[in-house]
Amino acid sequence: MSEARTTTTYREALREALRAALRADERVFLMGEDVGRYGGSFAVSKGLLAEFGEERVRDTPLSESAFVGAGIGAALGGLRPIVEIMTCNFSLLALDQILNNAATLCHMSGGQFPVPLVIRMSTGAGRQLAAQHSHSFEGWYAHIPGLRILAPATLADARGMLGSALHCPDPVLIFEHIALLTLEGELAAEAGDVDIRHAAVRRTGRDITVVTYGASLHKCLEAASELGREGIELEVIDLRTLRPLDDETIMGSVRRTHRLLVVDEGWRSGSLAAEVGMRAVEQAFFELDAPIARVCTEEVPVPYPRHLEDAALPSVARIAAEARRLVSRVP
Amino acid sequence: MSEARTTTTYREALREALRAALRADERVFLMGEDVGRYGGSFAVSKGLLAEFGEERVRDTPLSESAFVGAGIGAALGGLRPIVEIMTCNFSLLALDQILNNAATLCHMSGGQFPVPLVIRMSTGAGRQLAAQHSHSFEGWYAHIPGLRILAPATLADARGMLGSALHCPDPVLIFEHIALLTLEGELAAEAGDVDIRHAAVRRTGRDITVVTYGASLHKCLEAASELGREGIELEVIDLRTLRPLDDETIMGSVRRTHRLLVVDEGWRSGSLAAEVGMRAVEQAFFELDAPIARVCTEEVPVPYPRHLEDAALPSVARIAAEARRLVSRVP
Amino acid sequence: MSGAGEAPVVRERALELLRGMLRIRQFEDRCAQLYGEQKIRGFLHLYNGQEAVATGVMECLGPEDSIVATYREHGHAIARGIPMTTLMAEMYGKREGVSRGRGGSMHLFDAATRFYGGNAIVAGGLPMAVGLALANRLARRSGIAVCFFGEGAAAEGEFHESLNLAALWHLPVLFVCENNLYAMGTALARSQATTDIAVRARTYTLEAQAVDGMDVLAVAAATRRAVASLRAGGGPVLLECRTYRFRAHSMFDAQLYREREEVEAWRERGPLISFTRRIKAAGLITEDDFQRLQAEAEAEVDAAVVFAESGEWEPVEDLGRFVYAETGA
Amino acid sequence: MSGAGEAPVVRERALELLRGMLRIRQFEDRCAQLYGEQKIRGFLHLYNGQEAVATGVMECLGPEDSIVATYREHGHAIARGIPMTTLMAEMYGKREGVSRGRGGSMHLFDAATRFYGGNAIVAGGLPMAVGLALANRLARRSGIAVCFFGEGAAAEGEFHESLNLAALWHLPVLFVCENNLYAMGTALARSQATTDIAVRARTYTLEAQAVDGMDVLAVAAATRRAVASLRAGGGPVLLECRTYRFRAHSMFDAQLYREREEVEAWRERGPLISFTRRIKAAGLITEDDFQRLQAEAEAEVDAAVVFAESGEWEPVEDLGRFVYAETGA
Ligand SMILES: Cc1ncc(C[n+]2csc(CCOP(=O)(O)OP(=O)(O)O)c2C)c(N)n1
Ligand SMILES: Cc1ncc(C[n+]2csc(CCOP(=O)(O)OP(=O)(O)O)c2C)c(N)n1
Ligand SMILES: [Mg+2]
Ligand SMILES: [Mg+2]
Repeated sequence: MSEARTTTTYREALREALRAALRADERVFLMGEDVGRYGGSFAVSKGLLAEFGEERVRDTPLSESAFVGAGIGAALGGLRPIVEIMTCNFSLLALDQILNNAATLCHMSGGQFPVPLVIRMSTGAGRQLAAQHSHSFEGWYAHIPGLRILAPATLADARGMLGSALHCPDPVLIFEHIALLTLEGELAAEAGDVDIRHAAVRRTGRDITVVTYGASLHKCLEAASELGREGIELEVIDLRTLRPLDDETIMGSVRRTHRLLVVDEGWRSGSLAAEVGMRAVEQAFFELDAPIARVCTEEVPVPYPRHLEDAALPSVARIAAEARRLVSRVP
Repeated sequence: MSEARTTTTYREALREALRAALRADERVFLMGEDVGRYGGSFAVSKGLLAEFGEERVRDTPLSESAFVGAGIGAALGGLRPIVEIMTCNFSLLALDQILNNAATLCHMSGGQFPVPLVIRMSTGAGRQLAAQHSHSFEGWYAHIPGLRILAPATLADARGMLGSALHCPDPVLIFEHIALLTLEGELAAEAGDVDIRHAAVRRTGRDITVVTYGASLHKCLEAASELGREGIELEVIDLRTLRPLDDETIMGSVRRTHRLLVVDEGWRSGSLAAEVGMRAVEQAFFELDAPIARVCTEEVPVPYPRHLEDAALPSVARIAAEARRLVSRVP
Repeated sequence: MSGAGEAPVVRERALELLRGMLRIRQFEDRCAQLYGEQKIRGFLHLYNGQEAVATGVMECLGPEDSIVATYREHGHAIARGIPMTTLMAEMYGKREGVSRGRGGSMHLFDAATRFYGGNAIVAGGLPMAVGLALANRLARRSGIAVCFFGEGAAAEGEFHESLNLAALWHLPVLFVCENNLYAMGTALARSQATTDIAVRARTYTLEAQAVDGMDVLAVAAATRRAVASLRAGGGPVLLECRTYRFRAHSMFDAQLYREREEVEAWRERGPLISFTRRIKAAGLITEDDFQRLQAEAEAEVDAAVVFAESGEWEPVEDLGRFVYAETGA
Repeated sequence: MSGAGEAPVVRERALELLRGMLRIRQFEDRCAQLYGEQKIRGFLHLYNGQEAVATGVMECLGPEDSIVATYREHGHAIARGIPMTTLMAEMYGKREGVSRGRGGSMHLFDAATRFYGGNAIVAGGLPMAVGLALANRLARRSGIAVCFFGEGAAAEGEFHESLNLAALWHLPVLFVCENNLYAMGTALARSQATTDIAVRARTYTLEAQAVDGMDVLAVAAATRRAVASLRAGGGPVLLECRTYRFRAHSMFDAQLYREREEVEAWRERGPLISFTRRIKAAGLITEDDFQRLQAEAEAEVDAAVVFAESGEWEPVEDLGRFVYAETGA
């Protein structure tokens, strides 16, 4: 059965997901700073105000805590809010609401009050936006029980994760990477909800398991191509869901390759990479032929100039170098 | 040279540290909710208002973001503020100030604006305060470059870390564990500043390195006594400073014991324990005779009833069990 | 007895309001005692002195309305009609408790009565209430959202953000500020540059009014007007109920920050004393009535304690339940 | 020409103010051009249209005063006296930049002039300004803290908390709200229930005043009064400067949210046009003077670009410097 496919971008896929969600369910509405008249700070929600009106595409004041909390209340009240926090950099202002309310209410109320809320935010560096606008907090948020954390890295996930999140009774945070907005490719015309419980093997390989997600996926795939030409085969796993982690897919791969490299855009200490590595130690220690390695962001507030920003972030070169180092170590 | 010693408590040691700091340096002042008239929510600052007056012991409104930010400004303005956030549970409301300003200004300004600010907060569970009042965020904060994170577990550190923090030009967060406030013991009458760059080996042992900090230290020491009677010798390391980590002390011990157990009160996924474990993998993989293990808080918002709270937190029994499991695994 | 536009105070209503306040008082006094016996643990914030607020407000609400409260919410939960049995079981941390024991004193939740907690982060409930009101508006339901909080909360950024949002969107939220003059040990005048909360609320274009929070009839009258306006599509309303807490902030409070005489003076004006005096004087109830209500409330609390005592502990194996919703995904 | 109690507008002052605004305008226009050439990257928020605010306020400050600004702070930095050379080098990300290149357009810092940034989190600078003022107070120094922010920031909780704290503690802070009517694409009336920022500020017991932010003399006059009051120990003051930004919010803005005619109408009232017209009419300066100032400013910007172009990149090995202070520990 051949599928109709269209050429699209990550940004358009995100927009299409919003449009489809608003069409499919009356309870769904979108709110956030500049999602309406401005069309979204990254033009993701452009056109939606005209199509769905002000009730369902709501511009909010600069009040992150209040409108995220209002999203929680609206979810408790039976709606299916999609709250956009313009970028994850500003989400700290709403963190109390996210952690102490959204993530906690269901358990604390003995199961009475699940919070079916979706919060979308952009994440990541790479556009020279400097220290306060270049954070990657998704791995950090993955520490919080009660949340589900998604990080679409592909067009299909950009298109599909929102719908799946809306069908989930728990609070779901979706981190959309700013460096991927212009990613172009083909997407099935019928694309829709995706499985948000499993990681995806984006490239198979026998030598090293590389676990990553988001924009780093593309860097890892590039490194994999490069190493492929040298005869080193990387298996690249896109976590997709950062909480809860899909240990099975990761460990299955590690048991085959016996080597693990984790790549993420968070600061190194306390990164999600540390968690993935630690789980591999706990679950597959005796399968490992080499120390687990990680490539993360350097432990600095991300600086403005291109050359320093590049040096701070995971790069294809650093990933490839780590991978080479890993295979060169004998058990 | 024999030292005069006095019997004291962790709470009194904290208070004495505040008193000494206020006496030693005119630029030092304390501000926070209820630090003055009320005497501090945990009676730590009791009596200080009477001794130092309202200028230097300042009750603040319930405005965590503003008074933490004001602390940053006051530090930039040449003072040495000690800001008390009543408990770490409320610190999320000030996290933007802590992360985007306090931790970032020095780097972002090219070194022009270090922020010599000390923020104290209580942390931890164990008093049945339920989900919103039982967080242990210190390990999570240790993810943030630019901060120094301290966790006093002993009387000497409760007494000494504040002064050392005030002598440091960087923002320092001190996490005081509520379960330790009544800890009693002897302290040198002359006790004062302590080294805040190194971890401390609190008990030596040849079989397993146990890395921990804060209230968990005492649980680990208890487990160590218990296992000592079974002939299993734990070496217990008190991290003391959670950022930056003292890798040398940790790895030095791991290279001797070849086994590592990490115990912390944060939620397991993304815990500081994962970071410590991952570093051991990176730096001492071939020295390890068994998988690294960790005992952390279960991944639930900490529930109110005693039995469930106990089940959620690291316990002597769980620590001992993990330690036994570790030595029973042969390389 | 009757205020302008207000429900008349006939004998039945007088008894009902008195009963409401007595039940809260008895429950709270028993909680204090049980805390001493270590049956109740953790933080415990009692409502003594403020009974007129919860009782007066709740009288005017319907089942379609949503409630958000704070850690000092026993009174609100009782007034809302949640059975004392399951409330007391929650104080004990038993699985029969309203929150299955997981919440305790600060986190009472009850879906049946739309009681959304029980929030222990000061001002943390205000945005939620705005959202509950938004849901009602978007779903074209008549319910309003009622949010209780202390005057200390008015210093928090979320107070400002929530009032602005509710006013901007013209949402059916009733903000009930229980101004008991202290936030822990900090007197209002020592923490807020403007101490008139109602005046401040008006600058957000909210309707706002200060009410004698010791007078259950005054609270009810103001609430009834507010609710009518909210149901008719009016914008948010704030009631500042001027009241006082008779006991310590929580059970760990030496009360160094206020004089005994001040407490005594307020006790004299207490909601129970003053209302009882008034309805007796009006010939609506007798001392016998009072004694009977008191005895009934006591019996109800006794029964609640028995219920709680005989409750069970949630099995430890179930610790991880409800972190995520159990209703499919 | 002279307002009540205000410095007289003599030729020297007129030239100085005009020069100040022209320098900013020229700098900004060049930045826009350099952004097009990809010499400047990241986010770039230009100050065109608002020049009278920074220029008028800074005229009244001394070296002892501290400044906190936002991501739209080129104008403030220039008016504060930071050399254009090091500012432009910062735009390029060169190590000769004021922040050693690490900050870029949104994060200009300069210890020498007490310029504390450059904050890209909306309202994030307000608490810091309160703290800087507190430091001055506690250290018994005469300096005040001046905090610039947009009207959009007034919706944030930190606005509320900071105004309350400054008022409660009676601190020498001058809050300068540059009300340019839009926060990105959101008009003030669409985001705040009360659009009169000065009125709102007064409810915190601050002195507050709305000023024509297009009129540099009006801004300076109001600032001078405020500064005098602050130095004399008065409580905090808020100036709401009503202004307009002529360009897009940042370089990524299609401006779908406002009409071209609205922009044109405001341009007609622009701070440069109107002030030039006025001082020419008063015979204080001639067209030749204007041309000369313009040429000087252009030359200064040219030189700044040359400086920036010839600057160096911070070595990659130094990436990790300054995360912690280098001055011992
Ligand atoms: C954000 C936050 N900060 C601090 C606290 C600690 N705390 C609990 S109650 C309280 C006082 C609140 O006073 P108020 O709002 O007047 O309510 P009341 O207790 O008088 O009912 C404080 C400071 C908290 N729970 N949350
Ligand atoms: C806390 C926070 N939320 C959102 C943003 C994104 N943002 C940057 S500028 C801006 C508009 C601010 O408007 P205003 O305060 O009026 O200042 P102006 O840009 O008009 O000078 C927004 C929403 C941010 N930087 N910080
Ligand atoms: Mg109060
Ligand atoms: Mg604006």
